[in-house]
Amino acid sequence: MTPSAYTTNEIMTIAAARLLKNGAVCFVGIGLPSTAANLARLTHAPDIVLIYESGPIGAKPSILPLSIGDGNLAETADTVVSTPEIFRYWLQGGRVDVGFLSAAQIDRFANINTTVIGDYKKPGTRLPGAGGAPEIASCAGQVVLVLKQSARGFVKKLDFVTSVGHLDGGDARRRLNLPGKGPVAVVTDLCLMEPDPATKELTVTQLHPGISAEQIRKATEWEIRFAPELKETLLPTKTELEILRDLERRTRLAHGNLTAA
Amino acid sequence: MTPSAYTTNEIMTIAAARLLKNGAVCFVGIGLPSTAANLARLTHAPDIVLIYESGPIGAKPSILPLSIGDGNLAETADTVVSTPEIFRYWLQGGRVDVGFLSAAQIDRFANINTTVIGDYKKPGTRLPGAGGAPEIASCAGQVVLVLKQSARGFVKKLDFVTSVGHLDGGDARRRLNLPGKGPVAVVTDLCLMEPDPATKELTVTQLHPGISAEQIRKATEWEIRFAPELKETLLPTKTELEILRDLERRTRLAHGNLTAA
Amino acid sequence: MAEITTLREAIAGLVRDGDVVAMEGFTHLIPFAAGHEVLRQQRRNLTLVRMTPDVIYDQLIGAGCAKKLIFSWGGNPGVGSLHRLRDAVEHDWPAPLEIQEHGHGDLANAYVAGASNLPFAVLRAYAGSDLPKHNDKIKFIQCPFTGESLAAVPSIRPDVTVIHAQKSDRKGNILLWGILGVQKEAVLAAKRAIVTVEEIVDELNAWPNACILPHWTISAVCRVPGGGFPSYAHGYYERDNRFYQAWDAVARDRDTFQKWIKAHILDTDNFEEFRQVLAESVSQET
Amino acid sequence: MAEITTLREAIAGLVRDGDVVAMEGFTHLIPFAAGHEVLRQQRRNLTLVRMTPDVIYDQLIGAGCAKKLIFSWGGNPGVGSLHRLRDAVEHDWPAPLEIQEHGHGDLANAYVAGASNLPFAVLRAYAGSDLPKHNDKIKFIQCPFTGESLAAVPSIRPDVTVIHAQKSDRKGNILLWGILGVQKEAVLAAKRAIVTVEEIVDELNAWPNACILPHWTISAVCRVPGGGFPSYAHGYYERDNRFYQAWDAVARDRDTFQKWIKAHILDTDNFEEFRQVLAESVSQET
Repeated sequence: MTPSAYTTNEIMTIAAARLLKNGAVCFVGIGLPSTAANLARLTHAPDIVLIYESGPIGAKPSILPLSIGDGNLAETADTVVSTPEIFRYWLQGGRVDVGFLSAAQIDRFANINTTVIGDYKKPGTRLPGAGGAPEIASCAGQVVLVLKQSARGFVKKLDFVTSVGHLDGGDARRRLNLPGKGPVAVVTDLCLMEPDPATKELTVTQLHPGISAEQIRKATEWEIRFAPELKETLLPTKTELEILRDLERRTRLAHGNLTAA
Repeated sequence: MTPSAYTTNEIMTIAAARLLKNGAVCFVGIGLPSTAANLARLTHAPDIVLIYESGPIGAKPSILPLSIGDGNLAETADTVVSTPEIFRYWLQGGRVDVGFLSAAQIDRFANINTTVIGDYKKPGTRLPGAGGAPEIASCAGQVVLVLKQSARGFVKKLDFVTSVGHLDGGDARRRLNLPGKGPVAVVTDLCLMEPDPATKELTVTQLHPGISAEQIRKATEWEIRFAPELKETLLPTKTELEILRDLERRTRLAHGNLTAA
Repeated sequence: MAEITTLREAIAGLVRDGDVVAMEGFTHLIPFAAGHEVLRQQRRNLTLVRMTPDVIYDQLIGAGCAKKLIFSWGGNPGVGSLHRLRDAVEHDWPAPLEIQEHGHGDLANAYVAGASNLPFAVLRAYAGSDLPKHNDKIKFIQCPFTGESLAAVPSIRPDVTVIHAQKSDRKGNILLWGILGVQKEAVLAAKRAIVTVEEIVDELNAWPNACILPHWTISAVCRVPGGGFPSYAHGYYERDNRFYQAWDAVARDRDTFQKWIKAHILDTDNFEEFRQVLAESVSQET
Repeated sequence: MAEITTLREAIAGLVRDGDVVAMEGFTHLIPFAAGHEVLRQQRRNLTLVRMTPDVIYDQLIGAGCAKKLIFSWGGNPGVGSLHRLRDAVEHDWPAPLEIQEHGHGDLANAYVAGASNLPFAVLRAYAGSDLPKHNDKIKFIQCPFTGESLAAVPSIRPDVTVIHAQKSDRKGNILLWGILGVQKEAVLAAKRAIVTVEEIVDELNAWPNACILPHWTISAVCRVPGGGFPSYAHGYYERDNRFYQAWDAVARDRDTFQKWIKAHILDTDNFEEFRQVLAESVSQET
C-alpha cells in the first residue's frame, strides 16, 4: 500500500480507530469519532462498547448514523436508556473509558471550541455549541480527539473554551478536581499528537506516511512541538481500508448518498 | 344495617375509602391505607390511580398486597418504574393528590411517629422507621391518615416526629415551605377528625354510629376537641361491606390465611 | 387529564404567546406537526427550550415566533448549520434572539430537576469552561459533606411541553419506545403537555417497565400519523435524511425560507396538507 | 467484566470483612441465597445498607455479621417486627449495632447520587422531622437560585452491591423486570457487584428499553435458581408468605434463632441444601 492508495481522511480515521482497545467503553460523538469507533469495532475491537448520548448502550450499527439518535443505533444496542440516564449514570457515573470527540477549534492544551468564532455577543460564525462535550471532557476516563488539521482549527488562543482539555497545562485538571484524565491523543489527517507527560502541551509523536514536519507546522497556528523520536503511522492495511470503505458504501446507500458531517 | 353488623375495623376502612375521590392519584401505604384505597377503587372510585412506593403506577390488585412490592401490584399496574423515579418524579414531582398513611403514634397536629417509643438512643420499642412517610408527608397534595384510636397511639407529645403533619399548628407548614397541604383527615375506628382551619388542631367532626364522645376522649391522651355540630358516619352499605369482605376473603385465600399487617 | 382532540385545538388552547415551550425528541420522535401548528397559528415571544433545536426550531425562529432560545446543540444533524438560528444570533433577523446556552448533560439534568420539583440540578461539569461566563444560570456550589465544587443549574419548568409518541390508548395513556431522549422528563417538568401520536389504540399491550406517560399527566392527545416527519418514529417510519439535507438550501436564504414557510405551512391547513404540498414541490424539483 | 462463577467463590472473593455492603431488592428479587452465603462464610464488621432490611438482614444482624445498618424501613413486611434487628438496637445483642436512619426517598436519592458519581443528593424532605437530629448525614442546603432550603444527603457508594435478577446471558449481561426497586442504582453506585440469577440463557431477547445491566458493570454472575426465596422472582415463583410469617417465631427467641441459623445455614453447604433442610423442618412441623 502506498500513501496515494488511501485518502488523508481514511488514514485519520484508521489511526484513530487503532487507539481504541477491545472491550473499552466509548462515548462516541457523531461524525469522525463515530466512524473511527465503528471501524475499530469491525476490525480489532469487536467487544468495544459504543455509547451514544441519545441513549443507546452497546450500539452495533450496521451503517454509520447520520445523527446522534438514528434508529439503527437503538435497534442494535444492548439497551436504550433515557438521555438523562446516559449523562448521569453512565458518563458522569464514571462508566466511560474513552470519550471520542471532534472539534472546530483546538489549542495547544487540547481545550476545544465548538461554540463561536469571534466574539460571543457579536459572533463572526456561530457554531452548533456544546452538545455533550463539556461533560464528556470532564468525566470520561480519557478523551481522544479526531479532527482535520489546519491553522484555522489549531489556534494559539481559542475564541471560546467550550470543553476543557488540559486548561493551561501541567496538573491543572487535578487542581480543578476533574474526574477524567482529559485528552490523551489528538488524531488529525497529518499526524498523531499526545500531551507532554509533564506540561500537557500537545506534541507530535507520530507522522502519517509521507507527511512532513513542515506540513504540520503550516497547519498549526502555534509553534507546535515534536517528539525527539518521531514514529510513522503504520500504513492502512488492506483489511482496514476494505472494511472502512465498505462501511461508508453501505452508509451512502442507506442514507441516499448523504454522508455524516 | 346496625352497628353490630360490621366490625370497627370495617367502618374505619369504609369511612377512609369514602374520602378518596374518583380519579385521584393516591400514594398508598401498606396495610389499612392500601385496603381502604382498594375498597374505594372497587366501589365509588374506579378511576382512582394507586401508586405504591415500590414502583407500580396505576396498580389494580385483585388481592390486597401483603408487602409493598407484591407481584400482583406490578402485574396489574399501567407501568412499573424504579423506586427512585417514584420518589423523584411522581411524589416529589407533585403528581400525587393524596398520600394515604398509617402510623404508630400521632399528636394533636397530626404529626406522626413510626420510629421509636421511648428514647431514640435507648429505645423502649424500636418501630420499623420512616419508610416513605417523611417524603409523603412533605410532598403529597394532601394526606389522609388511618389508624386505630387509643390513648397510647393518640398522644400529648410524640416520642419522635418521623413525618410532619401540621407541626405546631397554624401556618407552620407554609412557613417551612412544605409543598403539600398536610393531613386533611384522620380516620379511626371511632371517628373522623379534621384539622381546625385556623389552628390545624385535630377536631372530631364525625362519629361512627354508636360511638360516644366519651369513648373518643378515653382513647386520646390529649384533651381532644369536638366540632360544635358533630355528624354521624353513614352506616356501611351492603355493597361496601360485601366488596370489602370479598376482597379480604380473596386475600386470605391467596396469602394462605395471612393478613396484611 | 388527557383530552383527545385535534392538533389545531390543542395548540390553540394550550400554547400561548410568551410561553416557555419545550418541544423535545432526540433525533427520534421530533414533534414537527405540532411545531408547524404553533408556527401556523403564529405564536409570538416564545421562549423555546430544546437540547437540540434541529430544523423544527430553525423554522420557528426564522418565522419570528421566538424571543429566546435555551439549548445545548444547535445544528442540522448530519448536514451542518441551522441557518435561521445563525441569522437570528449573528444578524438579529427576523428579530434579536436571546440565547441561554448549556451542555447536554446540564439540560438533561435541568429537566430531571424540573420533573422532580427541585429548583436546581447538580452536576460535574463546566470547571474551566467559558460557558458559565456567558450564562449566569450556571453557578457553582459546594458539597456540604466533602466540600467539592459542583455545577448547579436551575431546573427547567416549561409552561407547555410538546412531544410526539408512537401510541396512545383511548384514555390518553402514552407509550413510547426506542430512543427516549428527555421526553418523559420534559412532560413531567411542564405545567401543560401536548402529545401527538402515530395511532390511538384500544390496548397499549405494553411490555414490563415500558416508558408510559399516564393520561393524567397529559393535557391533550392528538392523533397525527407521520407527525414526527422528517424525523422518525421507531416502528413506523425512518428519518427522511433528504429533507434534512434539502433544508440547508431552503434555510440559507431569507427569501427562499419565507416563501417555503408561506407555501408549506402558513398556506396549508394542517400537517396532512403540508405533506401533500411538500410532495408536490419535491416532485417538481426532481 | 462479569465472571460467571459459583456463589461461594463470588462471595469469598468479593465480600470482605468491614465492607459496606448493599443487598437490594424491594420485596421482589431479594438476594437471599447471596445473603446466606455471606452469613455462611461468617463475614464480620459489615456496614449493611438496604432500604428495607427485611428478613435477610435480620438473619445477618442476628448472626453477628454487622456493625452498622443504614436503612429506611426495618420491618417484616406484612408480619411485624424484625426481632433480631430490634434485639440488636434495643439490647445490643449479639453486639451493638450502629444505625444510620433515613427515609425511603432519601435513600433512593442517595443511591442515584452514588450511581451518578455525585457526593450528595438533594431532596424535599425532613423539614420539621426529628430524623436530622439523630442523623448528622442529613443536612440542609440553600438553592443558589431561589434561596429555598432543601435536604442534602451523602451519596451511597457501597464496596459491594449484591442483587438477584431473573436472567443473564453467557457474557453476564443482566435482565430484570417487574418491581425494579433501586437495584440498578445500587449496582452502578458500587465498586463491585455480584448478581445471582434464576437462569443463564443464550439470548436475553429483551424488549425495548428493558432494564439491563451490561456485563462490564458486574463483577460476578452466579446461577442460583430460586435464589430470591422466600421473596419472589417475577415470572418464576411467588413470594413465600408462610416463610415470612414463620420467621416471626424463629427470630423472636435468641436460642431458637441461633439453632435455626446453625441448622439451616451454617451447617448447610449451599442454598440448595438450605432449601432441602428447610423443607424437612417445615414438613416435620406440620
